[in-house]
Amino acid sequence: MSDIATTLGEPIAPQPSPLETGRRDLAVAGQWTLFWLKFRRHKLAVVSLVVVALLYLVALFADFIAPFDPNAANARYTYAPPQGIGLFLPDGEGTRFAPHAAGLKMEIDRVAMRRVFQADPENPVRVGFFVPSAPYKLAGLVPMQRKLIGSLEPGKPFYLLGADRLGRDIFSRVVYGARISLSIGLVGVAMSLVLGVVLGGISGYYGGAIDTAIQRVIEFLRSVPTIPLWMGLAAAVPLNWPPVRTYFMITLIISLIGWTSLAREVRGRFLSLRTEDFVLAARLDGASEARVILRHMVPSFASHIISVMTLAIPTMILAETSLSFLGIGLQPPIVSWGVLLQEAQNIRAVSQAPWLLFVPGGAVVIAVLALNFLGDGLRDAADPYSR
Amino acid sequence: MTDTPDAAIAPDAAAIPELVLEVRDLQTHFENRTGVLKAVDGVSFDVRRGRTLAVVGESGSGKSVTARSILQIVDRPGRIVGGSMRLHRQDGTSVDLAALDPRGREIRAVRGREIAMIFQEPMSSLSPVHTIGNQIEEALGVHLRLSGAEARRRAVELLSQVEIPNAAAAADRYTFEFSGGMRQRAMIAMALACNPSMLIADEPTTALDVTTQAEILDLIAKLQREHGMGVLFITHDMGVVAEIADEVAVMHAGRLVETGPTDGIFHAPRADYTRMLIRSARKLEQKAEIRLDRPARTAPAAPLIEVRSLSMTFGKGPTPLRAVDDVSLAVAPGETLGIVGESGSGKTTMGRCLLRVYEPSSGSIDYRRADGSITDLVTADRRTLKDCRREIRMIFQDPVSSLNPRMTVAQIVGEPLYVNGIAKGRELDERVSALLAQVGLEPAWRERYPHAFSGGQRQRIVIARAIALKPRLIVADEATAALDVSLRAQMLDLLIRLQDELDLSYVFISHDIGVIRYMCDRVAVMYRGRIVETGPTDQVCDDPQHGYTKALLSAIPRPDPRERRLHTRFRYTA
Amino acid sequence: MLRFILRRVAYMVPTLFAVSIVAFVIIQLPPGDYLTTLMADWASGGGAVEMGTVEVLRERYGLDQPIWIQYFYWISGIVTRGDFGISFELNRPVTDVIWGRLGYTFLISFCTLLFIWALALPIGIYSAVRQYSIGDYVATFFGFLGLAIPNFLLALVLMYVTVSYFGTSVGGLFSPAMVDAPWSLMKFADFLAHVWLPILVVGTAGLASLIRIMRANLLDELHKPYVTTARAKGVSEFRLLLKYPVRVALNPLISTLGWILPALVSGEIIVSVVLSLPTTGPMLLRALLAQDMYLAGSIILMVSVLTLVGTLVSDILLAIADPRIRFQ
Amino acid sequence: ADYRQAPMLDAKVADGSLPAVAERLPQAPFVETLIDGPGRYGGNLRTTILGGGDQYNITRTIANETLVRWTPDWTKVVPSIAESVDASPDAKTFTFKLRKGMRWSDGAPFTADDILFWYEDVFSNPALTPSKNQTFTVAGKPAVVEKIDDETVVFRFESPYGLFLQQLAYGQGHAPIIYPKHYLSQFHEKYNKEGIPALLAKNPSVGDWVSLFNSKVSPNFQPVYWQNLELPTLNPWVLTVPYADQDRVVASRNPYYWKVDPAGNQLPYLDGITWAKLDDVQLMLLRATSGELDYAFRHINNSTYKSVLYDAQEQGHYRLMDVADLPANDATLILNLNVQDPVKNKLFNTKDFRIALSHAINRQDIIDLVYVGQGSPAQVGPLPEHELYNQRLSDQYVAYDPEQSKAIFDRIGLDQKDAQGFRLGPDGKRLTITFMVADVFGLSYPDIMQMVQQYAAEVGLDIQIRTTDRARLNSMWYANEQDAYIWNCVGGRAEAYTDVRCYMPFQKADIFFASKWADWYADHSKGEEPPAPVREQMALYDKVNEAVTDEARLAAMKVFLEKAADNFYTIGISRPMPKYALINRDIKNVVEPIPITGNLWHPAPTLTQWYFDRPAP
Ligand SMILES: Nc1ncnc2c1ncn2[C@@H]1O[C@H](COP(=O)(O)OP(=O)(O)OP(=O)(O)O)[C@@H](O)[C@H]1O
Ligand SMILES: Nc1ncnc2c1ncn2[C@@H]1O[C@H](COP(=O)(O)OP(=O)(O)OP(=O)(O)O)[C@@H](O)[C@H]1O
Ligand SMILES: [Mg+2]
Ligand SMILES: [Mg+2]
Ligand code: NI
Repeated sequence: MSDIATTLGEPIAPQPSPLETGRRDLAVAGQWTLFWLKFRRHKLAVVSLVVVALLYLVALFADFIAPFDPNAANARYTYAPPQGIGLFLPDGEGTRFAPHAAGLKMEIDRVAMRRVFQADPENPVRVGFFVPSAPYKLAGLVPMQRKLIGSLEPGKPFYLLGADRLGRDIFSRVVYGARISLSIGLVGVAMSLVLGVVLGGISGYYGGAIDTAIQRVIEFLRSVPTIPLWMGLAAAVPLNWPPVRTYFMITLIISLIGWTSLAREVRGRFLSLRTEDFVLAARLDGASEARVILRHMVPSFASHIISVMTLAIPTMILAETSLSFLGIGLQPPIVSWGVLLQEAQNIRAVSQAPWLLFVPGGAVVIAVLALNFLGDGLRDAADPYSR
Repeated sequence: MTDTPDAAIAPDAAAIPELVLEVRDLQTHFENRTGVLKAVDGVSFDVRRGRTLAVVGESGSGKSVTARSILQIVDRPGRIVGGSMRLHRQDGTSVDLAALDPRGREIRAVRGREIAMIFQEPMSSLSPVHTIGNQIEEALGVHLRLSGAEARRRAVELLSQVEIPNAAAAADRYTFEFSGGMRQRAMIAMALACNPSMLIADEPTTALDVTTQAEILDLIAKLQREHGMGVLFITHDMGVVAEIADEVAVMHAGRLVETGPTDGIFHAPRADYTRMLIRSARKLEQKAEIRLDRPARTAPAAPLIEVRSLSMTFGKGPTPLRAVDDVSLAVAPGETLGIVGESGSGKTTMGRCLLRVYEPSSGSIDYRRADGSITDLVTADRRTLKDCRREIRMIFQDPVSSLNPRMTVAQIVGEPLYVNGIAKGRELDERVSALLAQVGLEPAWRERYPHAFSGGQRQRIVIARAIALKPRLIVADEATAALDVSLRAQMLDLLIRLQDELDLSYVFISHDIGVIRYMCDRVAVMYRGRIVETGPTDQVCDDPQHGYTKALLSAIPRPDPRERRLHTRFRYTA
Repeated sequence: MLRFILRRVAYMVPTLFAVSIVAFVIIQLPPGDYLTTLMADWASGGGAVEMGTVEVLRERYGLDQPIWIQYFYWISGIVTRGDFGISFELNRPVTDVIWGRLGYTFLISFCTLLFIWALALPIGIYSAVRQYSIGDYVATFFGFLGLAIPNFLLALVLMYVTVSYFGTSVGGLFSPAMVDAPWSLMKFADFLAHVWLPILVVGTAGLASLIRIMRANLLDELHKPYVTTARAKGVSEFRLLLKYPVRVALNPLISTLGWILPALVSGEIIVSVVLSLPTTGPMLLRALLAQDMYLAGSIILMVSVLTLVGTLVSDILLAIADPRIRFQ
Repeated sequence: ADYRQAPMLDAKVADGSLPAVAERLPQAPFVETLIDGPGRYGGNLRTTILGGGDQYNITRTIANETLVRWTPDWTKVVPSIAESVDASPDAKTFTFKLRKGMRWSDGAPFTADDILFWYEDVFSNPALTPSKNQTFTVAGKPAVVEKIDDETVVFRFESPYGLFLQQLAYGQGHAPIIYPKHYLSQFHEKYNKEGIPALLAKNPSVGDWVSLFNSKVSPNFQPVYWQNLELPTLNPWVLTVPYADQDRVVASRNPYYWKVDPAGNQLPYLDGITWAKLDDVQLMLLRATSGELDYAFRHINNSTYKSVLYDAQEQGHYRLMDVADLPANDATLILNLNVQDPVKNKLFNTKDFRIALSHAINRQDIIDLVYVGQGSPAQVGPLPEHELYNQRLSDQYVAYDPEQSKAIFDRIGLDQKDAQGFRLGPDGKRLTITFMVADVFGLSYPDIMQMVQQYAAEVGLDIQIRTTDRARLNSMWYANEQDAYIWNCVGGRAEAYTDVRCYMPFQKADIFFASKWADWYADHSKGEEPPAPVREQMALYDKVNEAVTDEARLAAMKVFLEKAADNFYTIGISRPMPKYALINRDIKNVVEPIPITGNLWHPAPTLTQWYFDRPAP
């Protein structure tokens, strides 16, 4: 407690803190270590981090993971139910390890206009891992000729999670859908975030006329019902744009409307932070306005921003379903979870093919929950005051 | 009100007054995943009827936790893990508070009814959205089952008892409409609502200036006499202890290091820590030793900064508040100018005007740059102002709020160096380490966040930031108010030494005349925005001219129980 | 207070003008106009489209004029005569057709609001008080489930279940037998039997965010010193909770009250279509699709006005609830 | 004769507010031929329309009264409102004899004056009728109508118009008989110049008498027509709840309806009709499955929903019946031969390009997927069971032959490809055709287009899909902005004579593969002159119109279709399969399958004889 070098002769003893023996690791830890130590304590957040990472890996390596092209239709297996996967097969005297999907028998019922499927236990479909496939480029770069999982008996049905009305593999579609839903959606959220923080920040920091103006704009944007806005703006997007760009544009449009609530909250925080001594101190240190705002003020409500963002992501994914409902969403052949959910939006799917609904629905729920709990964990970890 | 003072508690009674609370081996721990914090570690003491037990000790030593433990209102994850706290009632029964369920009916019956508490932070301890009256009536409703009208009458009565003017109207007002002192008094009224047999007062006067503090202390003493309450009084101000305590308990690091009658503690301390405490308290009674050693100043140099007829008003409309009113003063290079005055007299505002944090409404601030040129800060343009602000630095009144909780100490201290482009990368890191070492902080701790430091350490971080740019003048606003005496003395010494080393001038704002006497060459007394008296420190302290200065000096409690004098103080009415 | 209200009302005027302009512009953005719709209608009847007739009609409806002139006619009609123009498709003045629907819209939005609050507040409080407990996680889970399922899908599934397992008539706000009946207890019961579905569907979407906001706000307040002060007075935990932290935590919620309305109205549009409710939703959607512009513009304008009024009311409520704001 | 009426009218007749049934009927009422036999009065038919914009579903249900009509099996044109009709041998003059004593639904007499009111004051009034309906014009010249006596009117044309009676028998022939003079003349400037200002004052939303008049009645059964409860009609049911803001539309029996069954029972049998106005198809389905609909056809007849409806037949107490909604082709790729882009214009007009695209498509696969194997690969052409069937027209280029397709593309100069393997146009840029797709007719066009997109990609052709709604598609094709779109094509049976829009540029509605040529055909001063083969075909169609006898008409039409096969304008995918409708199990006297087409409305032609075969409650 006494070997501190000072330039001033007799040193002042650092404050004794014998009480704090237990929490020394936290107290002296560097900021990233501290962050990680705290984050790790939030079990659910760690699990969520893994889930989110997995989801992104799936999206990145969709070509490798999905057994089929998401748009490959197959007339024989429209509305085929999920076959699931089994690991062991009876074999002569006992059972042996043989991953397989339950067999399916198909008949056409022409009166009711549908295909009728029956489980066919006699005829399981052998499944293999790292099976050869048509050549493709992984993530658009690495040439590959193998897929993670696939049927070893081509020609037999292989629909892990069922097929849709065109006999397309739902599993593959959900895997590919993750790409759009987990990327462009987030871009929109990020856009709202930037706009919200910047405009809310300006409004709260400078106050006065510019504040009044921004407040009016926000009030105005909030008071226009969103659907006509979407429809009007979406209709103004040129027709000859490729689908992804069109959709990206629409996402931007949604986020142009979505920033307002964040901006209002940010403004409130700024109003109260602006008079805080530490902000004043930063100004007296000679920091520029931008630095004062971004480096000193914004981090103070990082936790709030995180929670707003985690709530915004499902809204974004779902806004896309609403857009599809209105006919202004993604155009085929692009798939996203929103498109899948929209396609499940009919009585036929609800009553006779519920997997069309549960599979993409489950994906959205898992992503939303994981992102939320991850957000919770990040928020707690980012807060130096939390226990 | 109903009970008359008991003969048994008269000060001259030979018999030891009956016990109210008997605390034995209290242990309160904060558990978290990384370990256990033993905030209170085996504390034992007694509180008697009509007597005051003062608890002193450094910041963070467990005083507040002890107090909260008694009512079982320690915040999670705090938990009472051992010991007993026996409450003796006048009907002869007694109950061990430690054994009660913290959410149960029994402990609730004790809280507010038998043991009441005044909290440390009066500003935030009252609900922002309920009227003061409502909050006082609540206790009456809960414990005495008074009807609405009756409770209200009693609440008004209590408010007038604590000398809140126009109590009936005040009861309908909200917390934020009350000044700090009024809030403190409202808290006291609330605590006294049900005539408790014991009062816990946790630093009830830290936020107040000496004159107001004196009044509050008077009030508590009066009520204690009238109701025969036992009082547990937590403070770090040895003067107050000397003034009011019958017994003193000294805490250090979660333990009691010494307990005994007040006189004994002050004049025959046994524990090392107590001795140091008393020594520091005494030391702050006089001029700093370091300053005594300084060579006498030669002919007065041209002033570094000269303020003329500075005024500053808050608010517009018909009754703007003139927070600074026609103030003129000057500071010579290497000199320390003290500003004293009661709370709200405009000291902080004046200090901030010097850096033009607030825009003065009139007057001039002539600042002599290092090259000898003179700049009027009131009219300076942005660039000049920015340059001047590198030379004039500020130490904020409240170290906690002036440190960004989300930046590490290295970032905070390095900020002025970084944004002014003086250093970055490795060099910045080295400079920061050197600065921390200079103010006596372990450079290895620079990656920690401010919350991981004690109050005194935080104060030093603020100082490190202030000296980072090698300033010529530091405006130090109550730089030591939040510290306990021993720390305070160390801190002042540090500032004085820095002054010698860097040839600094200080504008030293404080409401504590002791600190001023210790630290300053000259002193200006502020009262309601005006400077009422200026002069060399010794002259002002020993021979005050203005009535207000006299009142101020007389209200300062001396850290010696043999010199109690509060009841003899002057009152100044303008 | 009065001044505050007056100032806010004065601010509303330019906002409303902006809304009216934007409403008018966005409904014109999609190519074509009402006559395009008319032609599509003709075509779907197997009839020939007489372009001459279309041109004459376009002139008659003033659709051949530049957009600002159309806007000027519309807005000056509103301002000077309270005339919102006519609905081309319904062939009636807009004012005749929207009031009833606005009524139902706000009835449903209001009920939904009550539903959300009635559920979100207790759950949010529980989640905050028992932070990180099983119950907290369960509440979070179901809240987000509601958030993650598209409204119309939920509506569809619920309708399907209701029809398949309970056999009751779904869609609309009344069963066919009750539509014409005058208001009576029976009709009210019938109304309740229908209205729960939209309320539930629209409500679940808003539930999660309100739970999270309540939880976060309350967590901020729960450990404030004034709570401890109250506890030290001997107030019971439950009463304490409601009187102090919940009360303060509610304020931010109150201030967003007015904002929930347009969200509900927007969220309600698609649900109303799926459930065929007599609200503004389907009418607005149809008007937008048909480019029945005065109708669409007027509905948007009305909803905006009510939103602005709602915001004003919530600001006033907030001022009443929070003395710090009242006295500013 | 001895006539009987529905019991619901007895009370009114008894209290004198309604004349006796014999007085309400014309002297010679139309005697309906019953399908099963005499029915029973009573009952209310519950059906549905989809939100706003579906007023044609009302029209198709109850408004099908014309001077002459098609027999329910769609084979012959017979008199209807007219008691008899005479065509002159040169196909220029048509004389209609009306039924004496026939009345509007409010009891006022219906006479030649009403038709003349239409002709003189509506049809010939440029303000009310800026452009003339094609049914009543030939070679750009409108008909001249004359009144002979109260029961006789004559329509005269300048050129031969052999198809006039056929045209008139379709729903679109309603114009002459929807204008009750006694009611509408009050809104007409010519008849009530003084009274109109007062009427306008009462109704501020209309500015002049034309708007006023148009707000009371509308040709083509625009929404206005179904909103005016006062308007007298000749329909079997009259509105009691208008098509407006309410969530349903209700019609109730017309006591003056002029048809009887062979036993002398005044038709219709059904007391009333209720259309639930539902905003969403899924809700329609649910209502159907829960037994809340007695009849439904449009919107729910998507092949996807059939199995849902099939499963719920018992629960919903309905059955699914076949509907002969048999156009020439169910899904047709329509390239815009007048597309503005010069590169595409040249290519689209190359017949080989169209042939190559046609060979690229695996029609059977599409049929298997989307239509569960029902239907057969075919181009646009009259159906095999019809007299106009032309095998070459129907079957040319339907083979799935990607290799041949590629070869043709290569041959016509599309042999350059880009990195992704897509063919470059002559301008060196990737050739991208944007197909507009609307989700209409329950035919899963988006799904079909997605498959077409893949087939095209396989032969190196880049097709982009844009889903849109019908109205936007409309606005595009009227402005000639589309590259291409997918639609169905009429002309599978009798309407091939009158409605040749899939066989020749013939601007009528919703088939636009060459709108500028069609404009030219209608009026040589407009549009763009088509190339010679197209002009020759147009001349052939004029010949069809000149024919007066059925035989001559058939012969001329066959020649015309041969030429259509040569020109090969559009690319058909599938010959239609019968659609289905949902009908209450108790309803009798239903033609099965009901023939339906865009012009031949349903179930109106036989709805008056439908009845519920169940004991009265
Ligand atoms: N809620 C809590 N969670 C964790 N640790 C706590 C909590 N409250 C207090 N402590 C710790 O308990 C110790 C004693 O704190 P306490 O508030 O009793 O100090 P004090 O003596 O009152 O100091 P001061 O004079 O500054 O008020 C400190 O180290 C503090 O950090
Ligand atoms: N931002 C502000 N707006 C309005 N009034 C203010 C503001 N800041 C301070 N005041 C008022 O100005 C007066 C002087 O305040 P100042 O903070 O300078 O007092 P002080 O002498 O520093 O007191 P203390 O010893 O309590 O710190 C007080 O009456 C205070 O209420
Ligand atoms: Mg304390
Ligand atoms: Mg101050
Ligand atoms: Ni120590």
